[in-house]
Amino acid sequence: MTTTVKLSSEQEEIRGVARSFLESRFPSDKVRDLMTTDDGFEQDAWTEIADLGWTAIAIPEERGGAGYTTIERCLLLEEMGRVLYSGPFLSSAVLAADALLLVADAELGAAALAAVADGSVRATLVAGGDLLGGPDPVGEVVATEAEGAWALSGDGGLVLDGLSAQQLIVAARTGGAGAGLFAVEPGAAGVERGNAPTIDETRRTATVRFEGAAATRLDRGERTEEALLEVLDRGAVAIAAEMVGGARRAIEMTVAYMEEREQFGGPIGRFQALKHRLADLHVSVDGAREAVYGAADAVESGAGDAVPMVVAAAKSSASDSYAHTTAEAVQLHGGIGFTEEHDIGLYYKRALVGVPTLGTPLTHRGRIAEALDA
Amino acid sequence: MTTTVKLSSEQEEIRGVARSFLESRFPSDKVRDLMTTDDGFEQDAWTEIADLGWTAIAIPEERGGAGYTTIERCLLLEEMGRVLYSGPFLSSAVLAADALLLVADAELGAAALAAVADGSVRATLVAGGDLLGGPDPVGEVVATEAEGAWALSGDGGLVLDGLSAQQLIVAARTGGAGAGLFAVEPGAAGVERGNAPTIDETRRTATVRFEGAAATRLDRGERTEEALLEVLDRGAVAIAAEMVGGARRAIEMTVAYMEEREQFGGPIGRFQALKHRLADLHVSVDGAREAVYGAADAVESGAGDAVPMVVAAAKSSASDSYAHTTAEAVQLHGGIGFTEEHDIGLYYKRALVGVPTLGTPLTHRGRIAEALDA
Amino acid sequence: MSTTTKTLPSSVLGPEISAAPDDHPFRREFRDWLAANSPARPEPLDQDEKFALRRAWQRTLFEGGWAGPAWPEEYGGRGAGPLHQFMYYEELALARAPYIANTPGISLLGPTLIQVGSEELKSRFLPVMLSAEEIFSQGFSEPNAGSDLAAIRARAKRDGDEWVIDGQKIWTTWAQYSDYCFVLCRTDPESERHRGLTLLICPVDQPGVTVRPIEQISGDPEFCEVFFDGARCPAEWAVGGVDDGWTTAMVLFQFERGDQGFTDHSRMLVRLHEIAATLREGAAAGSLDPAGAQQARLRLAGLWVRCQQLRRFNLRVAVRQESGEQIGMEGSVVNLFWGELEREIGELGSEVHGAAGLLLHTEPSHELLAARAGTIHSGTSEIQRNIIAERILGLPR
Amino acid sequence: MSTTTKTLPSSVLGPEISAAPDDHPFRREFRDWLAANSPARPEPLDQDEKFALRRAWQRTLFEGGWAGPAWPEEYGGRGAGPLHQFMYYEELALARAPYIANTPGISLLGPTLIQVGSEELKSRFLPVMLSAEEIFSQGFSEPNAGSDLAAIRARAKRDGDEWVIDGQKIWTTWAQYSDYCFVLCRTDPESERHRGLTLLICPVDQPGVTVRPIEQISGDPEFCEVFFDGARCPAEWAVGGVDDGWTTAMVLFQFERGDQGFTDHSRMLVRLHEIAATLREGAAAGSLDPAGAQQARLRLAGLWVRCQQLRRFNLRVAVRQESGEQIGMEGSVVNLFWGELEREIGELGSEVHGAAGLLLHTEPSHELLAARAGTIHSGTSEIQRNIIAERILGLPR
Repeated sequence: MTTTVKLSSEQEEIRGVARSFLESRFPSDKVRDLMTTDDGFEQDAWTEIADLGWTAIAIPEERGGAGYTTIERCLLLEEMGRVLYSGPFLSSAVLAADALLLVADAELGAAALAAVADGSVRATLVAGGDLLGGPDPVGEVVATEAEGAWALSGDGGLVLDGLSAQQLIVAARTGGAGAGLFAVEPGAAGVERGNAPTIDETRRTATVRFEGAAATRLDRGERTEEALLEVLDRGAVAIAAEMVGGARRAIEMTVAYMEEREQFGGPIGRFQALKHRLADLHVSVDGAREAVYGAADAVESGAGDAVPMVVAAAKSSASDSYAHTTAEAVQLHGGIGFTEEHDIGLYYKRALVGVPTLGTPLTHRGRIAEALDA
Repeated sequence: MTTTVKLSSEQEEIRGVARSFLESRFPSDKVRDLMTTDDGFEQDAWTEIADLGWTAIAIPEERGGAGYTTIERCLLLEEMGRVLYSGPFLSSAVLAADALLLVADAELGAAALAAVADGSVRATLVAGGDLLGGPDPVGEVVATEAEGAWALSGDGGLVLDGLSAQQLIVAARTGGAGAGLFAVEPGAAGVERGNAPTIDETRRTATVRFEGAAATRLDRGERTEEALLEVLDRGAVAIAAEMVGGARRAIEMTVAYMEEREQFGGPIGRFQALKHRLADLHVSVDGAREAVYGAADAVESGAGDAVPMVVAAAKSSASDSYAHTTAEAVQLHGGIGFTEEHDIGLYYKRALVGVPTLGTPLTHRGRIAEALDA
Repeated sequence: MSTTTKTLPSSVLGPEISAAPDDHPFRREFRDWLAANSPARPEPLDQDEKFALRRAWQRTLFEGGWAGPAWPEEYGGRGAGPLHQFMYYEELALARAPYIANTPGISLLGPTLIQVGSEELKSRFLPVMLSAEEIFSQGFSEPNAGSDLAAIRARAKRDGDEWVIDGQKIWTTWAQYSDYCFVLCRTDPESERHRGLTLLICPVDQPGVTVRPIEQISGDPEFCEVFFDGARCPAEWAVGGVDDGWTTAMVLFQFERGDQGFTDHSRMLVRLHEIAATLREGAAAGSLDPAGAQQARLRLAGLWVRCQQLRRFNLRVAVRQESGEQIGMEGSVVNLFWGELEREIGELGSEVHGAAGLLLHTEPSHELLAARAGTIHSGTSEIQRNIIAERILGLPR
Repeated sequence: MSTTTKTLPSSVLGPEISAAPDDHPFRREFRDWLAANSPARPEPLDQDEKFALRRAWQRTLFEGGWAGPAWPEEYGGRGAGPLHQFMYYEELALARAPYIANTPGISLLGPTLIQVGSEELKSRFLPVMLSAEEIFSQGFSEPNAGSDLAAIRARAKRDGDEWVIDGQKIWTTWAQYSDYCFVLCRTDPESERHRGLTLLICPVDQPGVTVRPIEQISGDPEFCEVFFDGARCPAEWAVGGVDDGWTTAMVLFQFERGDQGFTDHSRMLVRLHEIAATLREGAAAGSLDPAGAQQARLRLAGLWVRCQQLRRFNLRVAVRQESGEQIGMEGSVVNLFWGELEREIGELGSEVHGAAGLLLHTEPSHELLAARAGTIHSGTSEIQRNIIAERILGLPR
């Protein structure tokens, strides 16, 4: 009987370790410090994360990883979402790692995967246009081959950690409907990167464009696009887990505020209209969390055709729930809620940018609708 | 300064007369009696309504009417909505009357208009498919001419008061994109009518089909479809006014219930969560009411291109507001709310059937979207 | 609505769940039995006919050994744990089987009797309950004790070896078909609120009991008022302790989100499957305009997502119960979630038929209206929100 | 966002209103003046620049005789009644003119002074207020007196011919640019709640006043904390009666939904017009997928409907005030409606840009975040709902 509706004791332990590590390394003032730095992350913390094995957590042992699954990785991301963890975990240890694992040829991608798995290289995935959420999973980059060498051109869109990444893993069209996966050195000629921060200053984004940039092909052209879709699906579940963690924390913060803030002679938490709204938020986040782990379960048990549907369920419900929960949380915090000084606004902005990342709720519901229509 | 944001004293008087007449003639037990009758209306009350001049209220004096406007007619409908008035006012005095006034040629339609205006004939309009709400304002009926005589064939859809009407006013395609307006005797050969009640048993509906039914053409083929759209627009505003009246009454009933019903040692109206929901309902209905009279103002002042947009605003917001208000009212009445014995459920069902009548909110918002996109 | 009556593939319910896999022997056995035995047709709209069908169907289940699988084997069940029940209800839904007649008995009173009832009560009532020979209804709510159940006023006093019951119950589902009503009464006249209550089993067919069906907005007289006017039952027909009925009621309530709860998501997902078919047909026939059809498809997708969430909630309850955990307040989350979802499915299920979805005495309009009860009975949505806010989130009262 | 800066046709606002027709001489005169004088360009995002633009624009209005049209002519206004104000703000929006700098002065303190102020205060402050020579801010809310305004603790005591003010105010809009802050203080130290308060005009540029701008989630330091630590103002700078400040505040609050309220629907409708243009461009360029664009168009239509409702609410206020009626609690309806609508327009305005709508320090993301204040300041939505439920609907407290 394996299902995440009840975590195993090992999973509970992973979660516990993650929570105490993240709460000690990423308190609010640290997160705010990182918001003001160029790269938005701290190398020391990244090294510790790698040392904890998190960067390899969902990579099978036979591929040099820690041999856990995407379920345990979701637990980490949920905890990261709670503290607004700032760093390249999603871009490198989720998206780039999964691309190297699932899309790249085992041999061609081995070195890059190893470097991403041990955290020595921070990579990011360029695919699917802005924030990996466009209609075409490959995006607008085109690869051309000449004399055995590949070169990339085109707009990679808004890319997570696009400026600080040490390695770009890029999906590109290889003539017609074909697709390929490529490694590009970020400093190479023909790679243009521009800082493009969003309102979520706890996560970095940059524009990435290619103009004939030299690229190393990592796949062998077999089921590349199909595998890329799997990568984006796993990424969607991962960020959905992070969103659920943030949403739960936003509820806790709001409950605490409502217990402490007094108006009209007592805590505002006694007002039933506000209580009922909190109850609805709780149900919504609880449901989103089940959708996330339901998707992770389905991914891990190889549930076939149903996987993209439950992934879409996870990302759409986590997006809706996080955005709504944090908007309500800001409102319920009153004036203090829309000051930059209070952390709740950071969660709100994290939610807003998370919504289109790896596909909007509408896009995902559209996919489900299509599947149900078949 | 003429605007319905503040009713004139004459309008207030019309409303007052309407309220006292309707409250005395259509108390809840009368409405329930009528639900069990074949025709769903009472001839005596209809005669009184005609004697009050209501059946001619929006017909200009030069066409033999009372010379008020659709604004005053909306006031009547709003009051009718409050009491769940059961009878052919909407079908005959609004839809058929407007069709005869606006689509029919003044001469060709004069006799029929006079009969509808003095209430001696109860007519109904067959157009636009089911409940006059389909995508094509003309509907599926086709008219063919042979030796100077017209005959109609095709499905007229679900028709308001289709069984009891003494005269059918039918829109039909006259070959290709042409449209015409026709009078058909309901008892004529080739007219099939079938009782088809909806869950709103306070308003009657029937299916109407034609199989070569003899018809008298009423229009001269000039701007027929354009004029028909105006008729449907006015009908949409009219039913929207009725919906607003019903919604307001539903709020009043709910407030009264919440003041009277005791749980946990006091009236449930003291619970803030319920109060806030009532406040939102009040705002929604207040807004819908302004949309309705805004549309009526625009119709009467000939506001041109903006008219269809504000009509769509009126019908979509009244539909949404009435359906939501009555659903909430049922919920807030608790167990008693979903018994057939309590009147609130009748309002809910009236709302549900009103929503698609003369166009769903989605259809209407689609029209606005198209206009804004231009 | 699609009228095919074949058993549906399990993919209609979503991904395979490894804790309750498609090829689980229990699922397979029941699926095979259902294929051979299920009437697999839509329930009739007429309530009398519907009840008769359910009664017959329960009888069929009973004869096959499939009625009340959660009951211990010694009482005619299969001792099926929560996960088996979860699978049981999923298979019933996929087979589009009817409901059973005796739900208040099988799901509520039966398990309560098994847990706290005397041997006499168990042997007297459990067998006839399981076979649908005798039907049970639940008499808890009163006109002034709805959400506030502790305000109960119906009273019973001892008269020799009998209880004499006076008072009024309301919202008693299908009391008109029942042989017995289990009634929560105040047996200590001096008591207040939660104290001094007793749960009694009272025969319905006696002069002191009057059942008045109340017609619902859906047209069904599904709920009843039950008037007790010197009604009598044997002294020993008290379930659990005398004057300790609140405790007994709490035992009973824990079953309310028990096995019946496991069925909601699968019935709903089967319904969505039917709605999708209607949508396809309507769009193909042109009876739904393209924009409307697209909106409906997106709403359908949103409802499918929520049904998947409900499925996980139910699985969570099953798995946790399986390992001996109490569910407690979490039940309010599921209850609230379910009630609102049921309503919205009813709305979409009517809308995809266009105006025809509102015709009187048809399946879609009936479901639209009947679904409004879900946010009221078994605890209003408002009460659930209070519980979640105060007892789960810890906000002040 | 469309960057054209031409004056828009009145059809952007909806149908012509016969009570305030398009060719009304007042509209025509102002429209012509605006065409010749309005800077008609988007306000800069940088707040200092924005304030400077607004100040300059107010000066331009003042010189043209168009600042504070609602004020009586003797104080430099035009004695424009509510319907003229309604038209005035509609024309400003169509011309895409900036806001003015001195809104708290022109809209709140000015009218209050005119109604209850001494001749000395009127002649001292009204002219400089109108010309934007001196800027005013409103010091009412305190950290523990937000929704519960009567909990005010800031106190002022008489010291010779001066008041000495101690305490803290918060959410004071643009106090950093202001020369004077009008402060509600407790002047009777024994008093509680609504009694014993006085409204004082206090100079900001003095050692006893410290202004701390608070950065908002939008990045703007729009609201400030203002600390009073022995701050002084002349004894005669009390507005209205001493210890009768609650009455004065109520006079001031009636202007809060006054002329400024007439402007929101037209600004919003202009914004929807821009959003529609962005949508068209995005759909044409393929940066929005067709399904997303269609959803956005339907949402836009829904928002347009609500803007039309708001326009009617504002017209209703204007027409009723024109005939001498008090508005009272109806203001809560408008306020609640407006705040939620503003927020949803901000959301759609960002979404139609796709991911680009979330880039830092851009117009769409700024409006998205700034709009969150609308449901909190000038009375939270929750307070408005309380008022509507209790005072309009009459539900028990």
